[in-house]
Amino acid sequence: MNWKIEIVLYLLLLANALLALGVRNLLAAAVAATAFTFTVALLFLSMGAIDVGFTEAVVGAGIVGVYFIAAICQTTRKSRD
Amino acid sequence: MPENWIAHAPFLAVLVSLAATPLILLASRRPNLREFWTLLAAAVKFGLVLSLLPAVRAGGTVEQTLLTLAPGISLGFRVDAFGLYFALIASGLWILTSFYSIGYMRGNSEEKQTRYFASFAVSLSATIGIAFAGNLLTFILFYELLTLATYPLVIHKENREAIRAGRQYLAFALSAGLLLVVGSAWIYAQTGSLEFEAGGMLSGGDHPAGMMRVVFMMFLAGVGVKSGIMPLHSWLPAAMVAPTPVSALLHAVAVVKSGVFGVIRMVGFVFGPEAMGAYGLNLVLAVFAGVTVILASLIAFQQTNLKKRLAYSTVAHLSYVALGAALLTQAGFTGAILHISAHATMKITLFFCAGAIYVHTHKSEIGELDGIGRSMPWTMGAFIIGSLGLAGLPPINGFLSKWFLLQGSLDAGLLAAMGVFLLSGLLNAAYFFPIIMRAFFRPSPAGEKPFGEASPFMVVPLCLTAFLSVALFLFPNLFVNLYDLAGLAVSGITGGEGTP
Amino acid sequence: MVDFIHDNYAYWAIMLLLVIGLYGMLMKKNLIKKLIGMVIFQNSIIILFVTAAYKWGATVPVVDPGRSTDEIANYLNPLPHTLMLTAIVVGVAIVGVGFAIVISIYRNFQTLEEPELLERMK
Amino acid sequence: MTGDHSVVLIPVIFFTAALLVPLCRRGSRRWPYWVALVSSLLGVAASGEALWRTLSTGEAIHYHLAGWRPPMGIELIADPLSAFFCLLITVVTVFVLWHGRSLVESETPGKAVPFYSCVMLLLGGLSGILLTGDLFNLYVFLEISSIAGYALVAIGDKRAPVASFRYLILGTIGASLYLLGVGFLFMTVGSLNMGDIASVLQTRAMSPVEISALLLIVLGIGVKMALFPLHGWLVDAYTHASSTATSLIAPIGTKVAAYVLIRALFYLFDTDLVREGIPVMNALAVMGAVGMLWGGVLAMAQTDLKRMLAFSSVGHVGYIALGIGLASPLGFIAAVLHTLNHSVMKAVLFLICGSLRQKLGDNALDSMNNSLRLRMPWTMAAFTLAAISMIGLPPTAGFFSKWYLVLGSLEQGKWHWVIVIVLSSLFSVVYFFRVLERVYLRPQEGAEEEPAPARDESRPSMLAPVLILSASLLLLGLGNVMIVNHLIRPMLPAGF
Repeated sequence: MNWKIEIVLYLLLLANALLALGVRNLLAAAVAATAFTFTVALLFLSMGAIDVGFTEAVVGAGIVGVYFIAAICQTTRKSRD
Repeated sequence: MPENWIAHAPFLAVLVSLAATPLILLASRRPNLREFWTLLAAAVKFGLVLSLLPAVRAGGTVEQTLLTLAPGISLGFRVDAFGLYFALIASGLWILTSFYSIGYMRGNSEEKQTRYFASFAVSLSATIGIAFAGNLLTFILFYELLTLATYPLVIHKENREAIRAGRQYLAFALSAGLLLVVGSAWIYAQTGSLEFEAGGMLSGGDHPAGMMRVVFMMFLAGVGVKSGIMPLHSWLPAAMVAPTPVSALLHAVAVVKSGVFGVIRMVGFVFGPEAMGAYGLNLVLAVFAGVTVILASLIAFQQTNLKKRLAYSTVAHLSYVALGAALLTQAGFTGAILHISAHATMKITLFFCAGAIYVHTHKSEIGELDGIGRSMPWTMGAFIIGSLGLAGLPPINGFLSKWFLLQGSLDAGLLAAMGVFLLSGLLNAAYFFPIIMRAFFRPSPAGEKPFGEASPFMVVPLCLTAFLSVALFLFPNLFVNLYDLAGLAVSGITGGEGTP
Repeated sequence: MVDFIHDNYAYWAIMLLLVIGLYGMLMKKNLIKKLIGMVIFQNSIIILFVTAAYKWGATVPVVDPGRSTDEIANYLNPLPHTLMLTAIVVGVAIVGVGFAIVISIYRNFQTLEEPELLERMK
Repeated sequence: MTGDHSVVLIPVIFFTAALLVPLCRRGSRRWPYWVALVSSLLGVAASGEALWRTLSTGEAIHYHLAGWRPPMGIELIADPLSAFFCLLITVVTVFVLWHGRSLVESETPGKAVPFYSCVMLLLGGLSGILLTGDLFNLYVFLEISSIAGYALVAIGDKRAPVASFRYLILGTIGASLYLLGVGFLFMTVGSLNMGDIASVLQTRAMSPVEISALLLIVLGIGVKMALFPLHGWLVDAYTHASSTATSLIAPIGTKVAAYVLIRALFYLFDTDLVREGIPVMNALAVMGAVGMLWGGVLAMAQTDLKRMLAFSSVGHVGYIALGIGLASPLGFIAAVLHTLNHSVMKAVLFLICGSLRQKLGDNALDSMNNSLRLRMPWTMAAFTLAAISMIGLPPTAGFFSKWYLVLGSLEQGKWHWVIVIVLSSLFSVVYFFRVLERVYLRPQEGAEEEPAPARDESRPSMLAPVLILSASLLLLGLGNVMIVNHLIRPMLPAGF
């Protein structure tokens, strides 16, 4: 509701996105990506889309996070870029 | 009901050899049955074409529409005098060529004979389709079918050379087909119709001049490939690697004649003499054709291989027809149309002779022919008749057509065309004379025994065609009224009185 | 100035996120990084929809006894929200397929880096 | 009774089958196959019935899901265009499944169950795209079919997952761009129902937001359709997927995207505005034309039959785009007719790829020589016919779509398109005759010593669909006027 909070959330989103794409350790990238989706969920809550926010938190952040971890466990943690 | 028969005859005539194709393929293990099918189809086809003669001679046309191909355009046949004229020549000579091929293929124990006879049958189907096509799209349809059907014939030997020739042939012919399609599409967009019209479907209308020229060039290239007009002729001598009856078929009956048939259809029925003259298109055609006549004759002069020499001679003679049509006069058209049949009978004779010599003695170079006339008098006698006719001497039908062509160039006031015809006649004599000299007046090579004539399957057809050439001079209306048909066709195109 | 930021900051941020996501999908060489880019890209589109449905001063689309239900401006449009629920699920499904494929690529070629992958495929 | 529901039945049949296939695995090894085949046959029947009904009444069939009326509820619409495409994809699927019965088992052993499940999911998604009247719903179906498509491609040779991953990335970008476009439209128009939006958009000028929505939708669908600069995913995906998967995806996947493009440009947005206001149509035509040439040139350079056909697909998608880009009735007819023709031609060609792969082990052009004409004469005859149709010689089907395209270009005086069509036809002559020359003429190495190869035709269940489809190319060609007059003309949007 407060646009100042929203701006903070957006900045957090940008930072998380850049971080997720930037770090070389894939596990760290996965954590950043999960943080990104979780921030998105918070943003939805702040915009009154409560149902979307919860779904995003559970499905987006939760399941995608699990996917990432599972995939990285099955493959490798290192990345060149 | 006889009327009903005639209404369906065009389609049946096209269909009969197509229908024979599976039978030929199925009988691949039994040569006698296979050749029986070929001959039967040839005879039935000739009969069907003949059955159309009375109606057309009376000045009418036989029309038949099968189905709609594209909106406003049907797959339709319309047999007019000109189409019937061509169909008669093609189907008549098919019978002879079939007999001859049987002798040739067996004598030479060629492989893949079944494929040969099958493609042959399809080619004839396509040729009759071209002759009877009532509109441009139907014409193109059979034109492309002919391209595909003759491809196996061109590559018959399947060696490197043959495959290269086949590639060249396909590249040229399919590109030409595409240009025809585009040109027809333009005409359709302009006039809303693709029906052939005696006198030209484009004449009378007001069309942009630049576009007319471009489209004319497309059509010229389109039919020019098959009729061997000069920059597009190179596949023709290359296709010489095909077996000889194929050369005979390519050069006298089907492919190249459909090309020049297309030229006359284009001049007389698509653009029309009036529009041709108005836009100066006839001069373009005349220049291309004239240059081809002279250059091809000169090149023929230099060839040492008999079949190659005949091939270049063919290129030259095809352009006679184109040049005759370009004159746009009554006599010019008459000469052009008559030259189709004249050249057909004469050139097929010559190729039959070359093939008979090759099968019998395996000689293909002109230098090897010393004294051969004494061993094979009938064959070489026919050869003399054919070559004299091509040079334009009486009493052979080549004289007749040339006479009209010369008269046509006088009427048109194109003395250059006249010069071309005369010069080419001299060149013809010059390149055929040495062959005859060798055959009859040089001694045979030392140690060679007289080997006698080739198999009657080959000698009889070639004598028949030579006889035909003479007979058609003496009695131009013999058998099938070719002369009258030509007159009817010309009067349709020029709108004047038919027989000059 | 404040007004301008106030009116548009969301769209600017979303555009930036879209570009970042696209960059990740197309330019990153690591396959998992590409998938992360995809997650960012999809989520920013979802944010766009939700932002578009957002109205200042409106409340969640649940009937509030204190507000009139006749006044449309009092409530958010719930339609984009429901749509985005579907979009999130679809997006996750795609990411799931992506991971399955990544794992099978790794089994076949033992690498997740695109240049090495192309090298080993020859 | 079924009359009212046949529209909704089509996707429902396929989604049910997608679930049934894994369930009935326990019954017998053959069950998944039969479930898939029977549901495709049911799909053919249902879409045929829908097509017949909408053509005979002249009205589109509207079905409101769960009874909610649009614009609130979601509606399914079967008009001649969508019903026709439905029939097309289901018929092609029947033939592909018929052909693939033994091939799927032999090429991807042990993966038959996921394979058939994915096929059914793909079909469900595609038929959903065709039938839905709601833009967002279309996105969902698009993604469903894409997921199935990615999975199908991934079930292939060793490199297939890589190709599939690239397909996934690009496909997701495409779908997301489409969703973005839909979002923009939703923001300004406030509806997602196609009819609703059309009634708004066609009465007033478009705002910049709506124009960017249009561009995003065209771009996004362009990726799915493999329009020229966006075709990067197609070639590898087609090459490395299993034979049956390719012969399924190639004929119908890009065509459904073409349908979305037609739907958007001719029905959703104001066609005149799209043609003249913003040069979207021209851009499409240019992309199509460049794609025709590009696909042709690269097809000539390939050494693998399947890859060559994939590039030729890029070229032929260009034909469809060019037809759409002409934005005239003739162009529309050409586009739809070519969709039909190309589906059948490509189905034949890729099915033959499958038959060859079973006999030769691969699709490399190098392994083909003239022993094939003796071993598989019928298959090769079908190949020749399909190749002739691809080149576009009359009276095969391929000629007529080109004919309408040429007429359409000439009608607008656009000679440059005619030149492009001619050139691309020449390219296809080159690349198809390269194959035909090998098959019919190139001698087998060391053929002198070996005896002539015996007849070794593929089994009847693989030969029959190939022969029927290729024979139908002649019928489609000769019957094109009937198709145009009775099927395609009723599809023309009202303004034409």
